[in-house]
Amino acid sequence: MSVIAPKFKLSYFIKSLTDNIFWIIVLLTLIGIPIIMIVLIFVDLPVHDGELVNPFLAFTMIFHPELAVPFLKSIIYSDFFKIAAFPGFGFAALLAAATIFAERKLLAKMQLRVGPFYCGKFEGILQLMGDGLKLISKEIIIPAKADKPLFWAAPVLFVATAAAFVALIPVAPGWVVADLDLGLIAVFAVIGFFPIITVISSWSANSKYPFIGGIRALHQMVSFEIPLILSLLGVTILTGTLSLSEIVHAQENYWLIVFLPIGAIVFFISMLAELERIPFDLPEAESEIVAGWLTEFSGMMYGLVQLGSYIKLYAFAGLFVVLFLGGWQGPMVVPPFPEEIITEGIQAGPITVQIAGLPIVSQEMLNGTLWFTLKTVAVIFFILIPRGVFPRIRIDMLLSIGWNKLIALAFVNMFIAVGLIYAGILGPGGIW
Amino acid sequence: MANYSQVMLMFGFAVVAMAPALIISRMISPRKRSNPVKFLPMECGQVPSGAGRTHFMMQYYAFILMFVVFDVMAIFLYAWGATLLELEKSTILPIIAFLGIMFGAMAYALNQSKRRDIW
Amino acid sequence: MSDTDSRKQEETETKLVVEKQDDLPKFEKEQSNKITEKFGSKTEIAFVKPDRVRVNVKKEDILEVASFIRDELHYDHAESVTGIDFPTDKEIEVVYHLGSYTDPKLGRQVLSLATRAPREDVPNPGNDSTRLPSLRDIFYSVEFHERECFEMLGVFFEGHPDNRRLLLPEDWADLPPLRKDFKIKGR
Amino acid sequence: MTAKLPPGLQLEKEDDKIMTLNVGPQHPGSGHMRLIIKVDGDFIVSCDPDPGYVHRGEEKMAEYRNYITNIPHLERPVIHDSCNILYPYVLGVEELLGLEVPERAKYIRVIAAELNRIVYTLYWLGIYGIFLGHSTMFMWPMGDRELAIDLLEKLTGARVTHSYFVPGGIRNDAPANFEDVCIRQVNYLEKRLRTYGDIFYDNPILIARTENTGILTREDAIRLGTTGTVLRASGVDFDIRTKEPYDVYDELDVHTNVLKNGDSYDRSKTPWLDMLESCNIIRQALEKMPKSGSVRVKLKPNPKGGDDEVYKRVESGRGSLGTYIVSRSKPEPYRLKMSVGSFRNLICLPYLLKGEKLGNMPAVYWSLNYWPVEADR
Repeated sequence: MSVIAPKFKLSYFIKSLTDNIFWIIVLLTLIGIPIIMIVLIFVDLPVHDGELVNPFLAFTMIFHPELAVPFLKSIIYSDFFKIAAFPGFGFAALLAAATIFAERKLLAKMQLRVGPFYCGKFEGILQLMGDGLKLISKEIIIPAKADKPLFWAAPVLFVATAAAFVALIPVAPGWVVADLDLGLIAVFAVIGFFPIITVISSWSANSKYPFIGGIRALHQMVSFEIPLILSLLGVTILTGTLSLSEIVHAQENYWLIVFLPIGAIVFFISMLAELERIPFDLPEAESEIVAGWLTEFSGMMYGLVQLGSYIKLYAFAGLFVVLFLGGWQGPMVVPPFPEEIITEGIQAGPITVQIAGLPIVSQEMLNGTLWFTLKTVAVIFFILIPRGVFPRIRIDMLLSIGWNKLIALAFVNMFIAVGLIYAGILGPGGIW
Repeated sequence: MANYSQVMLMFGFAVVAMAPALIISRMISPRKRSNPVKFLPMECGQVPSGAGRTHFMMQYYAFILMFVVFDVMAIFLYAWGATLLELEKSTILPIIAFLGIMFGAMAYALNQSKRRDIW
Repeated sequence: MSDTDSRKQEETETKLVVEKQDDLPKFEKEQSNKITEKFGSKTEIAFVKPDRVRVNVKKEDILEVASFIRDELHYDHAESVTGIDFPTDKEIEVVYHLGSYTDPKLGRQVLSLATRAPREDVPNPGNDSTRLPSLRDIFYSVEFHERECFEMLGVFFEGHPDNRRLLLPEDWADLPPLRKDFKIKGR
Repeated sequence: MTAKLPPGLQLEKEDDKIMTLNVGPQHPGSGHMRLIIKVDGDFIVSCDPDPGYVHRGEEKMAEYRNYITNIPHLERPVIHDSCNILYPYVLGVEELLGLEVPERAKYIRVIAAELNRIVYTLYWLGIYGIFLGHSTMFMWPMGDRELAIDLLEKLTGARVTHSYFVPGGIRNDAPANFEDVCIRQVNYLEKRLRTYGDIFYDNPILIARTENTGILTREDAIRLGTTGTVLRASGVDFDIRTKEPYDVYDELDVHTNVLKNGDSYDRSKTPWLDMLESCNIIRQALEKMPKSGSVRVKLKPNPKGGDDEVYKRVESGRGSLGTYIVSRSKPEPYRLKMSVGSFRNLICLPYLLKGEKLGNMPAVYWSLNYWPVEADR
């Protein structure tokens, strides 16, 4: 008889266990298998050995290692996998979650405290999961006078726009969700959606503090978009292209930050402002306007906005890496795939299996991903640090920085780029 | 063109992936409609007075108007910048003239934006 | 406090007026002498102690005396405004503690300027005879103190521009709480 | 007071351009009070402070308790500064009862009061940091406060609500190794305090944000009767510890920090300088303190004052703190009035905020060294 469960009886416990197992089996059979069927039927199924893989074939393949590898490969190279997992949403969400945890620990170390500590055995590593559980089980309160559809939609749209931004970032050669000719312009187009979502959510909340926060966010994003756009003009001039993948290819020998340090600084500052991070967190300035445009969000809606903003942070850091730090370029550190596995096979106990189609992903891809992730993490680190060092700035200071100083610097950067081209240092005849 | 649709697919995927979070939250979270005060907008513990969204003029509205002009200008510069390598060197001159005009306009607008009473 | 007790105290308090001239601190004595020279019998020096002087005045004369204190004696701000309820006298006393920042000689000094307003048994703050002229035009710093005094004791300050509640809730409908007939529950 | 509004701001006409914001009481930037702020766009056109959410009627309660039992509840308005808020009361009661305090007790009182000033000011500084969005400046003072709190715990036995000063001395003597521990902790604390200058007071964004905002001129500071750090930041050299020394402050070398601009930056810097000065005073007091001796005179049970009144004031973390006791030959005070620094400084808030930007509101408001609970009493 414990305090926690005073009516505990072993027989009831075993009964409940068996009950649960029964229901799990029933539900899996009735719901799970049809879902698997539907997925297998509607998802683009690969053609294997001149034969379309139907669901039944796919089932057999999953449990057949020699057939499973090509099948796996076809899944990994499918669009859906790109969107949902690797260069797309899953990867971004994973990095975003890691960023949240790293930020809390990093700030704690800067501020002479321990940070998350109790949840999880090691350094509170499960804190994020705990927070997620808390947020999802909290009540969502929507103000009575709010425009409900818009208010519900705003957090989802925020995450979705951030995800659309992620879609444009190339992680490794060929590994990008949408490899556009006008990638840079598309980036600006996607960034332009964020103020709209902010204003929508703040307008629909029908409350004073979100309203002021939304207007502040509008001013801030609008005034920092011009320096952001202009600071990247130098990159376009030097590389002569707007495609992000080609910009990375152009940086094979020299990273662009070598030639355009001013542009990189301007872009970094504008990035901080677009991300609403301290010192530019005016739209959420909690001591002035409670929580700005997030005031009325509660429970999971707030959680989604946070997730979205950290995905956005990853996307911006990735963009910085792609544009200025050479993207996936870096010395080859990943060892080549051992040939003998393909030629001789794997010795697993009594069985030797020769698997065709290995390696699943190429060496360049692994290497590129490794370097891209390392550089992105470094940039994220630099984005996180100002939060422990700077106070918040005021909106008129922000506007005057954006319009007077950063735009001027962006033009300086542009003329540096033009000068480099015209002097013949870079470009067709230069060291490029 | 398929590439552009992938951006939209990604957008749609995020919507489809994140909406369940809200739905599950709605399902498992408590919902008590006990108190009408609970659903009032945030007013720091007071009963709200006045409309939540009003005619509210930030004094920095001039910057937003400038944005409308300069955003277009910036994109125009991209059209020039992306093809700079193929253009004659003398094409920089009209661009500089263009920038000069824009800078003059911008300086005037910035100067005017310091006047708070124009709005 | 019983009636006889407090009446006796009132008598003793008015008799506090200076008797032993020699022991008194010199500087403070000069200050009080200046006031008595100027106003004579209108004012009454209740006591002169080291660094502390207390002047009692009638409520009709308080503006005049206060301006004199500000202009001639260079006291420039009010440290506190205290209302004291004397139910047995049917009076409420208001004491202004004045200090000075500008005159270095007055750094130690606190001058108490006291006056009394009539008290009504059934108070109706703001509308009854419990009124005093406000010193806000003379000592700007009394603004919030007088507001507090108004809500806590029901003394209406005439000429105060902002006679609203400050600390008490807007719907307070009981007696002014610092009056003696407002009892704490259980005491 | 002519707080000039920028041209184009509408003050008289209450049209729909003016939005009324209730800042507080449930607002991360207000404390336990309410500011009714009217904004026209980004500018504040009027501000009406509305304290009283934590009014507990200390003055009324004091009329029902005798001079000794008043001690624990009178320190409640500012528990972080509980020694200083009791100080004038204890001094006043001593004068009423005619008590002579032993020399050692006086020194220990000064040490406790200065430590308490540090504890309070660090708390204030942490809040000022987080109001400006500087989260490191919130965490550091909160952590370093523990040093001073530990010292006070060693001295008084309680971490926050000490009830340490009693009429006639202090409640108990300092423990044997107190002096060594104290000097070590205070030296370390001073070293830490100096690092705040690097991260906070020299921070360019902080300077740009707080300089020339909410300027309180010297004349206005005097006219409005402000006190403490607000007054000294406006260039008035007034500190009760030097002007009207109580206990043993006249034997110590107390330096008054006076800054001249009177803007938010100076108002936020003065408490920090005061903390450094407090470390200095503690070291001096530890040196001059008699090493042994009694710390308390015996009181009669239920002591009565005569028909008298006293007004005593001390310099607390928030400025002059006066206690006015009217005694009528009873064991209880007939009337007790606390004139607290927060309440006196509150009066400048409407003038300072008028015409300021909304973003400056927390910076100006908290630079007044305002403690809502103390102002309400």
